[in-house]
Amino acid sequence: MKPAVALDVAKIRADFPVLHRTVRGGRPLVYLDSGATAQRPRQVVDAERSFLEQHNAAVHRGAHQLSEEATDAYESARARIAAFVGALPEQIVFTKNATEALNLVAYGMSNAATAGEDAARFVLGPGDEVVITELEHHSNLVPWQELCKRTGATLRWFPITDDGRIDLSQERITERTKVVAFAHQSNVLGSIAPVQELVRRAREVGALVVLDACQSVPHMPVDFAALDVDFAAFSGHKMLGPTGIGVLYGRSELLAALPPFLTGGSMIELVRMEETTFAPPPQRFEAGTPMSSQAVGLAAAVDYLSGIGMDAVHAHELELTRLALEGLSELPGVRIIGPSDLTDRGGAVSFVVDGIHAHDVGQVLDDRGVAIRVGHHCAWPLHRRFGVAATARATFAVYNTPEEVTALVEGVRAAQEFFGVA
Amino acid sequence: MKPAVALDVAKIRADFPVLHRTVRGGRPLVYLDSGATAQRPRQVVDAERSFLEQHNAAVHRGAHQLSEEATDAYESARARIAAFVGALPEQIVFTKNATEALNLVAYGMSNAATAGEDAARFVLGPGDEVVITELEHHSNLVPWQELCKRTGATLRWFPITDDGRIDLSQERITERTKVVAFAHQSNVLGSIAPVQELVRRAREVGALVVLDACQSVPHMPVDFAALDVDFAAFSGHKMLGPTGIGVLYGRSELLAALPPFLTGGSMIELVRMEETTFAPPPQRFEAGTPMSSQAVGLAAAVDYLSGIGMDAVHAHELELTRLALEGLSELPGVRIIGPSDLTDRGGAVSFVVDGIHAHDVGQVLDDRGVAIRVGHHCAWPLHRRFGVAATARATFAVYNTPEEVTALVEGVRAAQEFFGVA
Amino acid sequence: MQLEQMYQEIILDHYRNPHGSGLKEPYDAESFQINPTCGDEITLRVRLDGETVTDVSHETLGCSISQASASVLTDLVVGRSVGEAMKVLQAFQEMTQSRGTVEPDEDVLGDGVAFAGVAKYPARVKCALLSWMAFKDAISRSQEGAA
Amino acid sequence: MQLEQMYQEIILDHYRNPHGSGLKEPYDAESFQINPTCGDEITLRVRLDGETVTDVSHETLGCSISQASASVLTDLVVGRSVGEAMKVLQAFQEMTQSRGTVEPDEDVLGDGVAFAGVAKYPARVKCALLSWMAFKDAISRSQEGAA
Ligand SMILES: Cc1ncc(COP(=O)(O)O)c(C=O)c1O
Ligand SMILES: Cc1ncc(COP(=O)(O)O)c(C=O)c1O
Repeated sequence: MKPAVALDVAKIRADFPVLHRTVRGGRPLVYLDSGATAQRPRQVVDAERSFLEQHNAAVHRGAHQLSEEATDAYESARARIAAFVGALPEQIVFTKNATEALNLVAYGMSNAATAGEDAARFVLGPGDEVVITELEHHSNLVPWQELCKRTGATLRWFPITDDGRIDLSQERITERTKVVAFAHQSNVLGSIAPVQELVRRAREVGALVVLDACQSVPHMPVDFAALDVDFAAFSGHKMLGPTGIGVLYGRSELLAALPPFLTGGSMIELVRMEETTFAPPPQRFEAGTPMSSQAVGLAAAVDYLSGIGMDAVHAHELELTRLALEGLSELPGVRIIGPSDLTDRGGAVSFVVDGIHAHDVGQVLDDRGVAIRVGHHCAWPLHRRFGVAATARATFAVYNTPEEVTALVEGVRAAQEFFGVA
Repeated sequence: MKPAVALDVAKIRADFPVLHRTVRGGRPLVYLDSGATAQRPRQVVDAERSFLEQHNAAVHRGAHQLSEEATDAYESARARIAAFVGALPEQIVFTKNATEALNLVAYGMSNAATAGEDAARFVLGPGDEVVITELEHHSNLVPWQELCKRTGATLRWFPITDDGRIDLSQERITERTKVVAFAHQSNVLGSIAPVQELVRRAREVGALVVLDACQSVPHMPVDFAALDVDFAAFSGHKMLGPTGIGVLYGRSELLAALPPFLTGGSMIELVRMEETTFAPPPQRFEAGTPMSSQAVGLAAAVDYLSGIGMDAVHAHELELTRLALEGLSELPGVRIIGPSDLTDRGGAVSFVVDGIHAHDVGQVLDDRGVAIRVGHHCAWPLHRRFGVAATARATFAVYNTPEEVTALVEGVRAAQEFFGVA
Repeated sequence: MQLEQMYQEIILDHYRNPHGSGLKEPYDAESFQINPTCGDEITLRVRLDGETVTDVSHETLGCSISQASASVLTDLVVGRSVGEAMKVLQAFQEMTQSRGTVEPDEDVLGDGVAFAGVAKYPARVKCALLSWMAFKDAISRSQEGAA
Repeated sequence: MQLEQMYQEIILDHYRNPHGSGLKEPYDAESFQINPTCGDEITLRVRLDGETVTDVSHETLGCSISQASASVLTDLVVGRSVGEAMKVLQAFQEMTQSRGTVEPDEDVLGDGVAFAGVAKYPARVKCALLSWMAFKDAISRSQEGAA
């Protein structure tokens, strides 16, 4: 699969100052850790800066001109980000990261216990089940464990097949299931979940579907309305945007009924010492002073990605993935953890090297300027499932080149030589 | 009270690009809304930018050079911010804003119910009481209402005297009190709370003290260890730092025992599908990818303020407060809500103008380039206490000048003329 | 000074002598609305005779814009059919939310056209709409009651 | 290539032929430690005779640095008194956490000096310390047991 329109990567790279630095005594940086956090183009940093230099003020709280302008910038950011994922502006809640977004849903559900009639559909208790998968990132796992602890519900999970897919042959979704939560794309395996099938099964039993879209929204066209999920979460920093901002998407009628999570300023309707009522969404879920400049930055990132086109982004990253899978598979003693072909797959390539711990592989690569991630990548149970304590992982973004993939493969070979296993 | 060393405000203003813009058709901006959100000096924006252009990577998650550098920058920021408020680095938890920090404590306490022995001291139930005051910002009010709703505890509050002080003659702290939470400085009245006395009473009955330091840390020297509070919260954006970052301070042994709030990546010790154990503080409370560049920006803000000296900052702002109180009191029909002298007071000056709604006062000022805040300033019960729906509020920062206070007073007079009440 | 754009004489007149001010008995439906950002409040009552709005009364705790708007509303809807009143409401809402892009129709809006200037101040649009939202809510309550 | 700074021959030798590897019976105390960032694990056992560390054995699931470190630890503490072993531990910890500012003392640290290069890679310091933390924990458990 070749990109339909090849990207002008050199031109793109010129927008990312950090990619031009050197590391470890003069080696050009080869950044293959965008799955952890992506780099930011100057357009994003400039957008934040110009917001700060011209319009910074409290949003939704002031009547002076600066505050009007800041509010406009913030709400325009929301609208652009919403459009990017097939949502309406009022379906987009800003959080600090995807982790908060997922916690928001989990806590909203346990708060339903004391929130009256309207929230009854969210109440969980003993006998109810939450279904996830064994490949989840800790951020889409621990919040559900804790929700179960708070409510007495039971956590269940789909196992993972040897080639890194959710094992749908093991049915886990039953009449008891109230929530089905899973990653759109695994941050370790790169495999893309069968969303349609899982949504279908969840709908059959009336369970809510929560999609962890952290690794899909940055890398391919995603339309939450078309996917027909109930909630979805993603993070700004993985998609060329700022840290400190994440997004929760929710279907309108669900957000309207979900009880608040964080409470305080800006999310209220009427406050008395005795009792408080709450604003409609999305404000209900945005307590306190919001991340205004970060929203502006994220909108600039969305504009940047849209300017390239998410189809082109995806095609480019898939081509790099193909090269990496090919190059690494040719090295004896290297084993890919995850699908070895490009079917339903994105650009995270995790692997183990026989006889060398991932940390040591990473160190040799780092010494050559190649930055990858090593460890369990916040998916510890998944690593246990594959019988490994740690993997090395390369992840790609729009600014990576085929030459960088070559540097990765050569670095792994060098590690094998250094440790005498090749 | 004159500043010991007069600040070079012109030099300071040169660091704030936004202060040089004009509004409403060419009028110089007079920004008197720093209590809502402060402006940012270029040192802060530059610090974030240079972090992004040189060191951006996932913190605490990678073994490559960039990630090491990013981790160092993040932890060095924590250490500098800790030193600024008399704390140890491990007593500082980064949140998205002060509102999240206060919610963290409130949710940590309700999570104690299912967290075992170590957390027993945080468990609340029917018969227990949480004591706040009637002047609290919604962010230090609604989280406690909700905590009481979740646990069955009762919320009680100190009333406020006519001159805007916490009425200590009305005892509210009893053997039933488990938490005492109050604002160090009121964001409406400017009055500074009798921390020592409230801490003393809380200690007598073994209650935890939570200090909302949003309006004190940005404006005067604050040392949490010396104040002997258990928890404290403040926000970056009110102290010349970025939005999207706040701080929770906690006494070490309390943070060590408090159950987690947000859960997910980076806050774990050991994760299995069946059960998860958690990292020690501060990591336990920092789930997901943190606000790395914002921490760096906030540390730069702290350096900037320390460079001026918090005593000098406070003296400067008090002098502006004096001028504002004096100027406004001279206008017939203008009533200050809050202490009319400088004793135990900071720079928030709220007022009502007979015969003109605060919105209309604000509009006339805005038309003249003077940005103040109008409304209930997220302290609705306090406004009810004073029998007003809304007040106009001017707040000061280190970049404000006496001439700007004059513009405020003249603007109020102009509003009286415009609406024919003078 | 651009202030006069917002505070047109008509608005100031209505503000000083608001029509419909002071809650009246009897009434068919009542609505209480607040503006959570500033704490402004209105209680508004409607009296209907079949499809005709025969009276509106209100108590408004708010700024000049919200008070004047409630007064203008009273003038515009009393004596009209509910359907006509809703058309006026729609035109008023469109104008104030247009950021100044919609040219107001004086035939429909009467004194309401004076609020065109408010459209340029987004933070004040809610003030201008507060009474209209109360009216809308009261009408739908009266219809629930009737149904 | 700076790699050799970290992976000195001594380290690679210990990694290839780790001393004390494989859990032994009997033992007086055991500690299980993990490195939450990478998932590395160690189980370490100590055997004491009064104040003397008579044996150490461990099972390490980890990188070359953590494995070599466990091996060096075995050499350095076996045969010493607990007090002496704790001094070595302290010196090792100081060196690895110093970012290269502390000059290691070969008389105290023996083969441990080879880990001086690790000090420059903060993300790997935890690897070098994992077995030492396990040792410290096992000793304090053995003392609890004795008390
Ligand atoms: C006294 C006080 N407490 C709490 C807050 C909440 O801070 P934030 O909105 O940054 O969370 C504010 C400011 O809005 C405040 O002034
Ligand atoms: C699949 C997946 N889910 C959730 C997260 C958590 O995102 P964040 O750390 O930005 O909250 C990540 C990234 O760390 C991820 O890759």
